[in-house]
Amino acid sequence: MLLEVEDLHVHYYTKRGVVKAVEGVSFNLDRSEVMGIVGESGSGKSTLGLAIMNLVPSPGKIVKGSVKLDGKDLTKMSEKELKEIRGKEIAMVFQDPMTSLDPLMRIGDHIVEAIMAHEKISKEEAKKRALELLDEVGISKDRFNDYPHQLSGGMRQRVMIAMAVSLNPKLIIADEPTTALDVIVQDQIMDLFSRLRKEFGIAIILISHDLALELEVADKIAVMYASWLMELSNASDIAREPLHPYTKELLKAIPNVELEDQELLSIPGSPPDLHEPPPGCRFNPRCLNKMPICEEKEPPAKIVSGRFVKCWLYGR
Amino acid sequence: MSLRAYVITRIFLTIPMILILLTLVFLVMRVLPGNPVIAMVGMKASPKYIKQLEHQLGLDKPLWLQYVDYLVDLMRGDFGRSMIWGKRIVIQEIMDHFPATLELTIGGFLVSVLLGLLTGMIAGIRSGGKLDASMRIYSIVVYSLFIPLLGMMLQLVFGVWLRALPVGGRIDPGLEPPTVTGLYIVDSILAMRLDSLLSALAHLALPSFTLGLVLSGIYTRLVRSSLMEVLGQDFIRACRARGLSGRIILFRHALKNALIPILTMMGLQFALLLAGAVLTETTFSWPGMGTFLVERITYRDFTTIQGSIVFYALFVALISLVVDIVYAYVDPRIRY
Amino acid sequence: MRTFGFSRFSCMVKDAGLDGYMMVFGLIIILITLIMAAFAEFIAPYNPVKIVGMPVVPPSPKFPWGTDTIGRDVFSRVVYGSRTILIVILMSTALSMSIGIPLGLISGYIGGKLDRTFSLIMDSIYAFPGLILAIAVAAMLGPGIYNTSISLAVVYIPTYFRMVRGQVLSLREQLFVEAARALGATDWRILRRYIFPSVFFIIAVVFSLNVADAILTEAGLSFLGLSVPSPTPDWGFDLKNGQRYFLSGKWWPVMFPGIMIILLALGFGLLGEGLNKVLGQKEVR
Amino acid sequence: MTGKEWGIVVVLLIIGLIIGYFAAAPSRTATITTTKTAVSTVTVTKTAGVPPPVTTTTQTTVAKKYADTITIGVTDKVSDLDPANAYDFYTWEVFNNIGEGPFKYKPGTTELTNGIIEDYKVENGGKVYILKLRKNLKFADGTPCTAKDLKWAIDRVARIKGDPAWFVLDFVNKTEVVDDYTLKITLKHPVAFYPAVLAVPTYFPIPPNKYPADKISSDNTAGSIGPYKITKWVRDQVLILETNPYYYGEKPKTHRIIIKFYKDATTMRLALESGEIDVAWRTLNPTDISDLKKNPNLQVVEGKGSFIRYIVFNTKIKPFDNKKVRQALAAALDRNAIAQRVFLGTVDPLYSLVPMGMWSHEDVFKEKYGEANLELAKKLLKEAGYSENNKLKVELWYTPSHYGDTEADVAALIKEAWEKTGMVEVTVKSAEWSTYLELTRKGQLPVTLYGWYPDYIDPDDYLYPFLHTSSNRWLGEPYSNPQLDKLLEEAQVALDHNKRAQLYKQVQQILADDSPIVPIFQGKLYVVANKNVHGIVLDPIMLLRYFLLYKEVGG
Amino acid sequence: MLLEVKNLKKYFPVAKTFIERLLTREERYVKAVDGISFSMEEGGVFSLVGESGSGKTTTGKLVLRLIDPTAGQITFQGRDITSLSQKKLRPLRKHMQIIYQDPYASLNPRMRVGEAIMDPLLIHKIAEGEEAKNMVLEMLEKVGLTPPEVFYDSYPAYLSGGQRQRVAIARAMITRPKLVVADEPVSMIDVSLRASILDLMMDLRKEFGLAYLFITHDLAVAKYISDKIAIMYLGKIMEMGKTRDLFRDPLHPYTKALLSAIPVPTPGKSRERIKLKGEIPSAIDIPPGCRFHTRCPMRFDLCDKEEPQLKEMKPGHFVACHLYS
Repeated sequence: MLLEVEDLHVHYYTKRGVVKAVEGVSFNLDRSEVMGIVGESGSGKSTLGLAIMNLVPSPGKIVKGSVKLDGKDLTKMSEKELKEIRGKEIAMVFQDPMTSLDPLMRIGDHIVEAIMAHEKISKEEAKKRALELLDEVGISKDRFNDYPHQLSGGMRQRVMIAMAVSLNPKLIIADEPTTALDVIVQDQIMDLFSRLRKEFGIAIILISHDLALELEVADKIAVMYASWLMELSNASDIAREPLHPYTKELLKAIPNVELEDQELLSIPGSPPDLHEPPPGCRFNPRCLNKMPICEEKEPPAKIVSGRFVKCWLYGR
Repeated sequence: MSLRAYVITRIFLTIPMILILLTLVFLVMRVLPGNPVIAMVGMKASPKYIKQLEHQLGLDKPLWLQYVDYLVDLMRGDFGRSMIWGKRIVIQEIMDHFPATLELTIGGFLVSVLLGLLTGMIAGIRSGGKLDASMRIYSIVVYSLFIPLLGMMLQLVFGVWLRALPVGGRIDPGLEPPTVTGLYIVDSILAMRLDSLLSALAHLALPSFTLGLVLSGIYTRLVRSSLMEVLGQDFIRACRARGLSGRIILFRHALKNALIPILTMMGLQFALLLAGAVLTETTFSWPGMGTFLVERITYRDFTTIQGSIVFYALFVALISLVVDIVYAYVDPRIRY
Repeated sequence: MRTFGFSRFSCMVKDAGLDGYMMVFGLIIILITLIMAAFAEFIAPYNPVKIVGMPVVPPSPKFPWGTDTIGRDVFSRVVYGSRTILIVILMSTALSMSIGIPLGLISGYIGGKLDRTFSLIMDSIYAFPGLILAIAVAAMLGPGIYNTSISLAVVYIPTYFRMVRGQVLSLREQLFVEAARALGATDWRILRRYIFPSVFFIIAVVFSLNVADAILTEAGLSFLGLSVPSPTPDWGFDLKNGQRYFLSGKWWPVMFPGIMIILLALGFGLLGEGLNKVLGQKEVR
Repeated sequence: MTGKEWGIVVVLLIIGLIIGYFAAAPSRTATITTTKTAVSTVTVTKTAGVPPPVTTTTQTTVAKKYADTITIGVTDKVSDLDPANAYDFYTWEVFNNIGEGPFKYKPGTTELTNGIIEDYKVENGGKVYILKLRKNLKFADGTPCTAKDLKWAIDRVARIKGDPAWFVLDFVNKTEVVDDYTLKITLKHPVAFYPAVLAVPTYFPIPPNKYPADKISSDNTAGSIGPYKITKWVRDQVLILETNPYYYGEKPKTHRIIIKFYKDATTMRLALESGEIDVAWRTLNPTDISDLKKNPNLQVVEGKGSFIRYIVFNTKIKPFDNKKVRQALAAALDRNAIAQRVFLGTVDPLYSLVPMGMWSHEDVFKEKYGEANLELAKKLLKEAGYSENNKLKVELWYTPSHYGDTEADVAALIKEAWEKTGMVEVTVKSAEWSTYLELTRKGQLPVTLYGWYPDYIDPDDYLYPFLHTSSNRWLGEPYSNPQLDKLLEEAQVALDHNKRAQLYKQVQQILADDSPIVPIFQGKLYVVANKNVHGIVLDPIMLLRYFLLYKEVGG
Repeated sequence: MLLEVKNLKKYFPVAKTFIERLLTREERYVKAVDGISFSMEEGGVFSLVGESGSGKTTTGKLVLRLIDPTAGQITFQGRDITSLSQKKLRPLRKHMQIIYQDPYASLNPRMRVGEAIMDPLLIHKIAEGEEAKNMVLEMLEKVGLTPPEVFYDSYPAYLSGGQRQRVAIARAMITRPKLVVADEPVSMIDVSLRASILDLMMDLRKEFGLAYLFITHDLAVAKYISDKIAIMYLGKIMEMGKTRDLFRDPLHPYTKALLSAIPVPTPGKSRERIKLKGEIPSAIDIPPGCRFHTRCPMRFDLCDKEEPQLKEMKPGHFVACHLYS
């Protein structure tokens, strides 16, 4: 196992009270595996992504659980040790390529800096590597000295990816990497990801709100709702036979160009306020299969035919 | 657009600004009551002599004609002669006093930037914490300090009680270094005169600290909010995710980005410094433009006041020009 | 309303944390000064312009804050002085607001050449050191409450103008303003119902920050002897008047008016800072 | 921030403090280098005109050690080093030390004596002055000075028409060189006090090769014929004078005089206390003077000044056209309160326009009204039709900075005194100097406070400009009295001293009765100096003679 | 016809600096909309689909005359409104409304929900006082904001994104318009709520008999709701036709590429993929000839020389491509 996340809890300590952003999430990830994390805004998926790198911004804190990369627990590491892991072992690609680059730094220097932060090599060598990487992600070498604002959104995201793979990490966490981009560019970036994965054998965690996208590219998918991991299984299983009522309804709510005369269904109500989450199952106010117990007790995590699900429907 | 073209544009744009200020000065000086000629000759002159002088100075002409004359003279670089006492050439008067103000404002500027940067950085990094709160209160309290009172208290403590620092003047009379720039510190270094340098520094200490302390609050606030904003931005998070060390992130990325918006404010900051310098100079008997201007205003020495204010305007315009050019140079996003 | 209003207020203050407390502290200082000014006759033990003792008598039970350079009661002068500074500040602010705000609204909303002309003029004045401008105008107009107000107003018109204009410009680009236009609202209606209410809150913040600045400028002017004529009690002038005794260790004629200047400026500064957060918070939440 | 970064901050702060300390500390050593002066040996042969030094033990020729340098601090400034344009008190003082005119005052008196002339003759009923110059006159650069040069200097003043040009233009008809050492000046009309005019720096000869003939040369350090010459001049900072080797007269005991220009009195006071300067001269604050009197290391030398302050009523404005009103206000005035409270006794109450110490002075106001005479004031006010219920409304104007920081307090005390009658209500108003002057001239200000520095030392200069109809227009042409006009004109031309004194006494009587102008106080002069400085002479001329100063060194 | 647009153009001049104004007379433009024509029937849903920068939002605003067109003609309900003054347009505005993408920015934060919805009634003097309030409450109920009294007095800040968008819809609908421009109304709404907003819009269409000009980048959403679709690229319509025709038989290479780039929630299903290189060029320097030729996989020599015109291939199905000439 490359990555083992176990019973992870992340809390934000705000003025209005404690927000439990990630609660009891566990999963494993193998080498060169692609896992999708799906959820709506506020479901805790981005926090989960940051928590894996032990990078939760204040006032957030990992309060419980462990994140083990090759058996080393990242949650127990000092900031200095983490520095060695970040970028080198786990890289991250963020949602908005417009703001994820230092506007005052040339794109080439970004990559050089990333390399030199972890490897003791000369600047010339780092620069050579950077040029190769730019080529690798499909950016011409003469843009080495460009500033971020001179690039288009798609190109900036390519730069981010080049930086992410610059040190040959074992895992890339991509947090909504294409949300700000148009579909055609999204398609291109996704192609780039899959190519890099094949070429370098990098595992990828793809965080997105777009279930359709995840179903297309991920091997397995984790569905999150209101800080909870609701379901986790193979992409094909989820597409064919979703277990959790939330997943089911989500699938019905996304339009599919392939289908004729599709009827879209929406989930009634809206996501809960995490300052005052509903008692029992977090999804119960919107659930079509609600049972009395759902309003009282938190559902247990169940393994149903090798698939993870957190719902009372599948018994105690 | 190239930087050079931008600079030229910027220079062109300062012209209307200066013209507006000139007009304002003219209106304030000539339209509001008060007769400079009478002030100039004092109580002992005869009405005939006053008439004659008014004619000599062109004050009996219609207002618009005076305005045209005024502009034409300024365009020719002729600031005229003072109307009182020595009737000295205004430019010369300004050049006698301006270096003192410049030295004080640079001193105040450095103090305020250093203090502001330090406090602002602490507040920005520790945002939300106790240190942040105290730095924020510092910035508000310090800005409310009334310069004369602060100055007088410092004089009392350091000048009278401790006898550690001089309470007024620019340098011990007699130690003036030979004039090259008019800035005593620079001149003493050029002349390799340690005694002059130390004396000038000692005299500069209290006034520039007073001025700098009061204005540092603004920088605290600016640096704090700017740094907080930058630290909250995605690219900082991205830097951390790349495993860069905290120091590199702070100094190479965050601070650089945070200081750019502050740079644009420095032009206006300089105006505040110049205004604060008037009170500082009065409190510390600093022989600069401020004390000079206030003195001449009471005598309604038109030509000198006009000249000084025009000079101030030019100086402010120059500073904002320089700031903008530096800004354009530093920030790659700005390509006009 | 009564208790509800207060509890909501205290709730807002608590929510704003430090800013809330700063605002309350500022309000308290301002309130005390206002009370001083309103009830000066009852608070001050002596007539502020009458000589009641020997010159520069140190603070004592008879003269709690001592006497000034010619033997007037410092405490009474400070109490009455609050009146002078508040009146000047109030008048000048009213004046600069009543010119700066409408001009800024019009200039920002109409845009084009008019806007460019106004902005150029206002920016030029704004870029010029304020106190120096105030000194020039004050010296030319001569001393007096009205003249001082005018010279302060001249300095602060551009502040209100720029702030309102900037706000209008950014609001004009807001979607909800375009939405209002799409609904068929007239320009006047948009200005009144959609733009001004948002500008108004900013004005409240800028007002208090600006008043803090104006207090210091007024004090500066009177320190330079360019404000109201003696013997009207005036903090800045009293401070200047006492200066010749200060370094001999006779601090009271200087210290008390000086501290009041700082406190009052601080009060408005804190209020503005707090308002900024409290009002801003309301907007987004 | 990590611990390491905190460490760096602390280290930087410490370095800053160290630098600050060194920056601060050596300013005192620097001061010492200027005050610890070289000592020169001067042989004292004669002590005429100078009070004998206290420490002189023998009259025989003894080598005495005098300090080479004396440092004087002033808050005044030198406006213009061209006598054709210099017209302020302090600049004239400097000129009196670096130059000399045909006449000069004997130190300690208001008595005129010969300056650069050996002798003079008055001819044609006071219209022609024939001046006989000394033979050995040389300018500071060594070039000889002859009658031609003096004529050139006087004609130049007339040509340039600078501020003090009226000293020449109003009096002189023509100047003629009779021979190398004889100059003949023909006046437009006889003037009794012309020798006093001939003592002003406007009449000082200047080297024609150093000054342009028809342009003002404001920063000229060429100087004139005097005991000192200028060796260094930094405007508003420092002026250094050294003995002029070509001076015809006695060589000063102190070789070098350094004048430091301070921006304010407090700084100067601290400089005196710290030993940075030996002498603090014009003008210390009253507070500082009373503080310094307690300092055992210092001496405070006091002298009568010729500077006077007074109240002007505009007699064209109601109700001040009423003599009774003016008299009442004159009677109620409390001069002692002002002198004591505001000036801590550093000025003297004055009861005439002619200052105390000048010939013909009489305390006319004191005799007529007494001091703070509320009973008389009330009586007069009642006669003028005022009462507690129908108060006299007075608008009192002052100007805030021209006469110093104390002016507001002076106005406040006048208000206080007048309102004590219970029948007067005073509104105090102020205007900046130029507006103040202009409004006065236009006759718009009813009651104003003014001050007067004399141009030449003669009662005429204290009476004619105020009271003569042709001359007091600067007060808004307020007051005119044909009887006074006649008396003043008569006194101007009368050559007999006693006759003039008689006339001026009469004038003062009428002044007190009419009270268009009410004197308040007369300035005193103060020099505060280190105890070891000698030769400080203060007289109504108000000039400090640097060439008399000396400081003994060693045993 | 409810709306007819003929050869509509909008060029935004590129801001020039002082020096440029001195040195050159040449004006440069962002050609946001570069000659498009289409028509809409009453009660229909017409979708404009394109990537960001294709000019679809500009078209929406032009149709409502929120910005002034550079050239072309807009006919609304048979009346030429192209050059009507804003004053004369105002009464027409109750018939044409807009719903924006961003529900957070399109509502005045300082206005209560009730006031915001009532404002159009007051502007057009349709109702006031009690009557207006009742109409607002009724509308709130209709858009699913119940209980309406609670929402009436609430500020937008206290509502969720979905609720705000409902308020925006209510505000647009209260004057019973004939045409509503919906500019990406669901792209900022959570996935689970999108369908409900779309459904609400469709319900209201039926009830009031209004037409939507629906602007979106999401072909799947467009397919779900519209009768007719136009694909825009760099300010021009590339292909336009009935929804069914367009999806069954896309003609333009760009349409095909767009379709194939959309992720489909069926893993493992292999589709015909047409991959495009690069990104949409700047609207300042529009490529000569066919503006799509720089990225077109089917490009041939004519493409960079001549601009293809929109041609009717089948009844109601138009395409602008040299492949079909």
